[in-house]
Amino acid sequence: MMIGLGDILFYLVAGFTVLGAAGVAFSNNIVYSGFAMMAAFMGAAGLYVFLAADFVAIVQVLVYVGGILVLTLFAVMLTHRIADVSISNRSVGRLPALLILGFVGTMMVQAIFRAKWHVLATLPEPMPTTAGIGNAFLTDYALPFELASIVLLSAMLGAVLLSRKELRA
Amino acid sequence: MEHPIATQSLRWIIFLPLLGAVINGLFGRVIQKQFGKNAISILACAPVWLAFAISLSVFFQLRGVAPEERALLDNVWDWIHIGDLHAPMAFWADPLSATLLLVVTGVGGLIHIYSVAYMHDDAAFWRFFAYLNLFTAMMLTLVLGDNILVMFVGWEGVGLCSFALIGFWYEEYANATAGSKAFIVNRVGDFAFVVGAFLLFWTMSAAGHGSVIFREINQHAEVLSGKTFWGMDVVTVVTMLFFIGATGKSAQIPLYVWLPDAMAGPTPVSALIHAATMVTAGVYMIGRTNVLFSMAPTTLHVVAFVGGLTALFAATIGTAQNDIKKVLAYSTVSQLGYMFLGMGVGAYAAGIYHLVTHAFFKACLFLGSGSVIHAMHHEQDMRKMGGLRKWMPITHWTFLISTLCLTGFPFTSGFFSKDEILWKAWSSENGSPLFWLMGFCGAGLTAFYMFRQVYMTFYGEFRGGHHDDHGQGHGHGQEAHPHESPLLMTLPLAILATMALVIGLVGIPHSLGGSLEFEQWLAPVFEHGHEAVAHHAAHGSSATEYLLMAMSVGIAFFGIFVATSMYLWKTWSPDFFTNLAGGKVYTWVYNKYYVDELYQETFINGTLRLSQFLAWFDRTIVDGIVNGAATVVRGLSFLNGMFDQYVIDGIVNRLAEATLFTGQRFRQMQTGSINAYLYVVVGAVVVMMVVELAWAG
Amino acid sequence: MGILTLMTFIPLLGALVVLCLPDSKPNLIRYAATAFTLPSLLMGFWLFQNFDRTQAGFQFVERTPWISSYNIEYFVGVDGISITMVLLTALLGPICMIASYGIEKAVKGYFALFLLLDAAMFGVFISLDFFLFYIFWELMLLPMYFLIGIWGGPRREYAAIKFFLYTLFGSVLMLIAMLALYFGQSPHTFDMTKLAASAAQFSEEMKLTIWIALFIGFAIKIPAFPFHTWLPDAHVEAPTAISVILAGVLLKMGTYGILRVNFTFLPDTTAQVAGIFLGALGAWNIIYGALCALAQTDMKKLVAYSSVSHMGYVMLGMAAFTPAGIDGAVLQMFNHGTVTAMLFLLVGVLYDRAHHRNIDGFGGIASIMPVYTSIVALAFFAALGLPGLSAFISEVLVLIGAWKNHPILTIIGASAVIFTAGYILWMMQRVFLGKPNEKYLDLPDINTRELVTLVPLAVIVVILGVYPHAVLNLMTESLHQLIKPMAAMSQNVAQIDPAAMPDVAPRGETAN
Amino acid sequence: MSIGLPHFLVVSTLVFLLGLYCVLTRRNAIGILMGVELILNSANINYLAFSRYGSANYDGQIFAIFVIMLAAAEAAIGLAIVIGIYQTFHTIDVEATETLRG
Amino acid sequence: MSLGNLDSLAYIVPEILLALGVILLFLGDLVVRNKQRLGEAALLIILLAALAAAQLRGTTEGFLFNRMLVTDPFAVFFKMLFGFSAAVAVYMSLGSREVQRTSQGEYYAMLTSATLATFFMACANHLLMAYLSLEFLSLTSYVLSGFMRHDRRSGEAALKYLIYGGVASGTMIYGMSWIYGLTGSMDLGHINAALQAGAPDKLAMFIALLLTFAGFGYKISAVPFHMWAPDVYTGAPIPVTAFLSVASKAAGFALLMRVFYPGLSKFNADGSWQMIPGVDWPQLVLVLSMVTMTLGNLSALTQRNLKRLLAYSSIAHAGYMLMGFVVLTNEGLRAMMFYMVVYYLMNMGAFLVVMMVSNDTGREDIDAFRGLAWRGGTVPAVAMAIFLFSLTGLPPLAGFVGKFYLFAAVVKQHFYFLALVGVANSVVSLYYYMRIVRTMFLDMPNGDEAPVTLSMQEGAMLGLLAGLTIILGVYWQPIINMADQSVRFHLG
Repeated sequence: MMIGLGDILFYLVAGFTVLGAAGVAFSNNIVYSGFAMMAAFMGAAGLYVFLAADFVAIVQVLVYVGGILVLTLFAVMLTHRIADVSISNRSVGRLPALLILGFVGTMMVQAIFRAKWHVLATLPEPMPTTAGIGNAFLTDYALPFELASIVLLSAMLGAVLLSRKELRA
Repeated sequence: MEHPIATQSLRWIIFLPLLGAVINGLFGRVIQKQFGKNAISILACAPVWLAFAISLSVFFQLRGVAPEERALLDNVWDWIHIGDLHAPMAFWADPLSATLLLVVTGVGGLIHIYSVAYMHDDAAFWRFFAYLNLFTAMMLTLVLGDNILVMFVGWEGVGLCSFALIGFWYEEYANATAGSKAFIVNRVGDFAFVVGAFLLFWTMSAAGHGSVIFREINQHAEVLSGKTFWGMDVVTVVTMLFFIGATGKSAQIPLYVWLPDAMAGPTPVSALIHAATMVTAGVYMIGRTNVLFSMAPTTLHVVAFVGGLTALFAATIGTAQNDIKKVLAYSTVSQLGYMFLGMGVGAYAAGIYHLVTHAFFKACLFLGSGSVIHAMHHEQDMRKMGGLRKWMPITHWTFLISTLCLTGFPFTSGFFSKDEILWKAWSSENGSPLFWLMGFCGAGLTAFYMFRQVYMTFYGEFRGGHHDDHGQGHGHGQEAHPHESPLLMTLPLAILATMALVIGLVGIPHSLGGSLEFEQWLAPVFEHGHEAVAHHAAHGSSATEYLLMAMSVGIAFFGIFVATSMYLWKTWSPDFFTNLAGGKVYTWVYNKYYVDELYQETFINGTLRLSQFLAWFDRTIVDGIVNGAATVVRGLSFLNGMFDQYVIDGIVNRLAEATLFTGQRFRQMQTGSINAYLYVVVGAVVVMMVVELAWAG
Repeated sequence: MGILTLMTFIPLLGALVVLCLPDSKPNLIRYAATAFTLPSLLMGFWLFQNFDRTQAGFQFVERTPWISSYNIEYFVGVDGISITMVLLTALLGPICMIASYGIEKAVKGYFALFLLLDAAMFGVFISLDFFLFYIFWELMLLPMYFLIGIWGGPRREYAAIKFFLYTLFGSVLMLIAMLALYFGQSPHTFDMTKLAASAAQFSEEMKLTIWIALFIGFAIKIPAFPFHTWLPDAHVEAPTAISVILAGVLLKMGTYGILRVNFTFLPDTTAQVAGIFLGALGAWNIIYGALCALAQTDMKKLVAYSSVSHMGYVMLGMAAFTPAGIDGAVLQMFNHGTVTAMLFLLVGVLYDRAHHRNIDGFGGIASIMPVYTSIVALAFFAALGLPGLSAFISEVLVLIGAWKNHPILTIIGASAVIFTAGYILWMMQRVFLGKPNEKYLDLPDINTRELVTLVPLAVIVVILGVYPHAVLNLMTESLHQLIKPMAAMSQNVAQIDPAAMPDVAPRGETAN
Repeated sequence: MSIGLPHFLVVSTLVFLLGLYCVLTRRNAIGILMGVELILNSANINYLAFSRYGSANYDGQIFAIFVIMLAAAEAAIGLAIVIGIYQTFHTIDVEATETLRG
Repeated sequence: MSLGNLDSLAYIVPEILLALGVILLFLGDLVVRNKQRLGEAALLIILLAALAAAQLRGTTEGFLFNRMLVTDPFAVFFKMLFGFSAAVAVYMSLGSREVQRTSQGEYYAMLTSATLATFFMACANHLLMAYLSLEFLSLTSYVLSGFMRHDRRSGEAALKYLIYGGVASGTMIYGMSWIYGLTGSMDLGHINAALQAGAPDKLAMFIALLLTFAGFGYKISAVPFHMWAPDVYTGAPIPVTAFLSVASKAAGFALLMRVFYPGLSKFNADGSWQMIPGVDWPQLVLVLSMVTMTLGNLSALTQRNLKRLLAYSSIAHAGYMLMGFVVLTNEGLRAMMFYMVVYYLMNMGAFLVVMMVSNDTGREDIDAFRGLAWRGGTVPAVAMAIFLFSLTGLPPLAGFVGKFYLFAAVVKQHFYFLALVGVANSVVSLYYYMRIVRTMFLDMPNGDEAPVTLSMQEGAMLGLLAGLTIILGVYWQPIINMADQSVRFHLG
């Protein structure tokens, strides 16, 4: 494997992701936050590729970037005047949040390096996963898969219900 | 005494008056309405006289057996019997109680009869006799009680009746107060008495002879010797406590204050309860427990000293009183002091002897004063009397006879009994010249104030009609002067006066050629005690006895002389005394040395203040502390609510509530509260981590 | 179905029946409710006749599994300790019903709740399964809360919730202690006759903790200082009959509980550690209650504080560990039940007429209501321990009994005879004596219905004054059995504690 | 040091923390929802990383797919609520809504 | 026993029924005009599901759907509980004015969906199923609580619930990912085996547990994950509040118990549980339990809105139930399960009364209850008093028995301090429950309150719940037996 290049690529993608996330977190304009989130999602998709999860990466791009993000932006726009570009996304209590999260982060990172993770002795070769996943959905994960359909049905109808104008009795 | 004669007669002595009390108490009102006051009188007097008859039979029954077997026991039922605490409802008659029986029923019976006339106009006639009968029953219980607890029933019962009778005219608030005062002061004594009883019982119990029955206590009293309680001799402590109890009941220093106030009751009550019977209960109780007292010389000294002091002290107060009954009241206190003086020097028989003679002449005096008061339409101030001798000869003569007895005029009963005490005070092993001196001075004062009373009441000019500013509207008809009382009142007076004269004959001392029959009669009761006191052959000679006798007669005459010169001949002005030391002495004495005020300020107000403080303490502090938990909880909840309201909702509701859904700013969709909530969550999680780390180390 | 079960559940049945009666006929409800308390009274007589006085153990026992998986049983019975309380409850039931005829508001609810309360009270005294005991114990709270809260005086809400909170606080501690005891033994059991063995397995500290937890639960009910402050409030606000029940029966549950639970389960802790404490609390209660009573201006509050004082005797007597003391304590429970019931009924009579209870607001009532006053006098003199009346016997027994191990406490307690006389006489003087108050000249004297409630109690007060063994005989065997281990142990402690034991006798001579 | 599991975990931790930061500090509902999405993504990175390094099956990947799916559903509902509120109250008088406050 | 997909179908009949019901109701909404009928249909479906669940009692236990689900007495017990509580919620909805003003058809479908979610929560054996069912419940709950779109509070509640739930579930899956990373599996049995095999890193495990607990804690509204509850309970329609406070909470508990007991603790052959070294959750939950009940009760003290008050009370009750959770014994679990049954009865009852009063007066604050007993509402007032006393834990009501078992479990393991905190909280809780009772009985109506009427249906349900509350307070042997038999996890 191209060790050097892979590493650099990883750091790039990882940096992209974290920066995107930081953009979401720190931007004062919600529209900018939205776009930063797209960057984070894309970066995450890249990381998925690194983790040999090609199918998930694609789903990530499709669903997240294509769906959720658009939905979010729609919502932003719907609840604001379209013309109003600089929509506030003010923050409060940044310093305490940073301190608290800094502490949590320290702990977690410490734990990450200390913990004995369940790791395979040898890393399996990256393989296309789509077929395997499809197979799993129809065998081991058949029930969740079916259940998900009902969940989505309910969620969809619920969303419709909540967003449509109320019929006043 | 080990084997008392079983009998069933004693219970009737108590039961009959009790029955009278119950009938009059429950149905008196109806009977009085239906059958008139005469029916009530009969219902009330008959039981007492029947009881007197039984008492006589008891007396003669006892006379009929050998002295050492003179004891009757009437065991009615097992009253309390728990473990070794055995207090049967049992009655016990020995020469001592038989003597008291006769006094109580005899004098009591006379007073009952007297009261029929005296109380005739009172609407609550039935109630009066119910109380009076109940009192008689209780007094008899006290006298006959075979153990401490039964005696205590009588002890408290007479207190109750005293309370009820002092406050008989309760619509006058002062009378009610006097009744309560009597009861409460008595309770102070009772407190000491019961504590003494407990100590006695448990000390004996520890020695295997726990009992509250007098004869068993007497029998095993020796186990007490050498026992200590907190380093003090048990017998001394017990007897001291008993004596404190006695000072309450018998109005001795320091608990005498209730007796003068008790004169608020109807006069027959004063005669019966506060002169002849109840107040002597303390003396009787010492006589009953003489075995213990004899084992405690320290206590005896205290008893004698307190008795002597009271005799003197009360006599001084008596010289300055103007209320006809108050003078007699202080006189009673003083005479009771003599009795205690006698008891205290180990002359139990002398003390009891004086008790008996005093019962007659003091009852007679009170009834006489009642007769005067009756005639004067409830005027009690002697300054408004005078010259009554003319109109009330019988009252006058009987009063004078009793006064002579009381002053110790030679060969009256008072002379014998008082001189016996004074002699013993001087000569007995426990005695001392000091005791004698106190009694001696008291005798002079007694003679003075009694004759002062006689002169103010019966001699000189009548001072009543002139000032009508005090005169309460004479109910019916304008009488020019008081009249002699009816026969029902004068007859008891006459009988009592006669008795007062002749009763002395049973106690003529050896030195005067008598045989001290009374002392011999009581000897079986007191022999134990006398033995314990290491039987004293009088260590003074006959010569001394004669000398002392002469001196006491002398001082009595001196007192009479002073009184006569001041109040009859008017050669001396009483102002000499009233102005002594700029009048201060008189003011002090007149105001009874301010003892009442002192008690009011210290004990009574002190207690009231303490109680008020405690009530406040209870309301605020105790309730506060216990409710404090609740307050803390509510406070926490309040803080919690404040946190919610101001820190969390505040951020929100101010900004978000106003902004989230209002007007143009709705678009900003602020949700501050959620941040705050989430902050709390994450903060809490951090705390948990820290805690966990601390645990993990 | 045994007699005890019937006694307990007939009032409960009555509550249901009363609920079904029509609202429009209040008198029917009143009479029906009274009728449902009468069987218990009759059965009380029967029990009194047939109770075997020579036995220390439990009689009329009924035992059925209830929740078998937890070893909870329906286990009832009476011994000498509880029989007196059962009798007291049976006696006061009908009396309070009759005393409640004046209630006009929501009659049905009142009587139904009252019957429920009645049933619960019986239940507490007959239960021999700790769980069952606890259920009944708590069951009393609910009706009591409503009875005070709905039918009470102006501050009834405060009083009711205060009563409820205090009592619940105590009982939850008891619950924990109960569970600890339950698990102390294998097989786990709530059988009160077996829990002593369970307690014996704990460490000394644990035993003491359990003792205290149980004690607080009971002390609140007694009420012992400093948990007593609910009592004046509850009494002042409660309607007359409820005050009667409260003082007559409920307070006894505290001391009954201590005897039945603390004494039985933890004899050694009781004797070695808690005795002196209990006695001190009792003595303090006696004088504290009396002194507080002295300062009261409300007659009911005065009587309430007098209850605090009188219940102090019970504690002092229990702490004595002597036959006289313990007998006196339980007798005092009974006597206080009758005497204080009378007092509250009497205060109620006056309150019904004058609509206030301010001591200084009367005067000369004796002239206006003579019959009433004479009963008042009887009751109050009984309360101040006049010999010849019932309370004297118990108080004197308590004090005599307590002296042996706690002479100082006895002296303190006995000193209250003065204060007791003080507050009672002072009150009587202010209310009943003196010139009749113009305002109340036309107050009617006590009526027949009120007399019916009072006379039986008065008769009992007098009878027990002259023949206390009528009740004492019932209890002595059980009580002496109960204190036997403690009496032995307390002796040892007393020897160690110099203040607690007079040096009256050398050690060897100490008898019994 | 070659890229390994910890790298991914650290990245995910950072994203997680940034998501949390978002949640904590944002005063805008949509902003907070964005933070939630970041958290979900960080979790997904973890699942995939563990799936890659720790097991030979598709558990982690499938979990991630479900997370994405549910995130979408949640976003849909969340945004529907936001819009629904807006819509409902857009139409009625603003002052009237204030009195509804209980 | 471990079954494949098709063989498993026989064991999820209730779920299938519910799923079909959901679809049926969604479709029915399009064609049926009288929406009440849909409610009745939902009631029927849910009752059928509950009965079907009851039918599963005593049948074989084992893993279903390739270890995705598990069927065991524990699951069956909870399914029945969820079924019956959802049924009561639906029954309440039928009489609720609030619900009648909404799109009822979808409402009942959503409620049925939520019920379905709870059913899956009871039997999830895989972190994925746990997450999926939990999220399913959350999603439907968001919709349900935002259902009254004319009411601003309802929308606000839904939004808060959503955000809170999103954060909590996000945190949870992050924590779950660590568990997955530490054990290499998402199957509870395998996780357990892996944990027992080797001690995982304590810190990492702790963080994972903490983060995971956030999701469950939020569902059961344990402090500090409780803060949505008051707002959501206040804003949601009352039947939904009742459903959330009972079924949703119990589902959270079911999942919690499933994950933390057979998943994260060691089960010994003698029937006792043991903490796996390094997986130290009882300490954590012990503290949370105490804080939860204390804070819940303290906050409830000052509430004037009854739904809000009951929300805090339900938080406190979560604290009580957690007491049984921390002791790591079957007694504790049994006590929790028993408590959930009685909690279901009394809390449903309390909300039912609140709904009745709200229906007639349009208010939910405590003043709406003033003198309730004296203005026609004697029966609801008495029933409410019974429920409140039961919630306090006074005998002879079911709530006492429930608390009794909880305390018993705690005392048995010598957690005296916890028990003390628990009983102290009971006393505190008396105060605010009693405030309602006081208002209903001791205060007199002002005269301006609307009279409260009692319909047959409401009366019947009240009678049923109150009756059961009393009966279970006196004789609860069958229920405790059932709980006893149901403390049985299939461990493979």
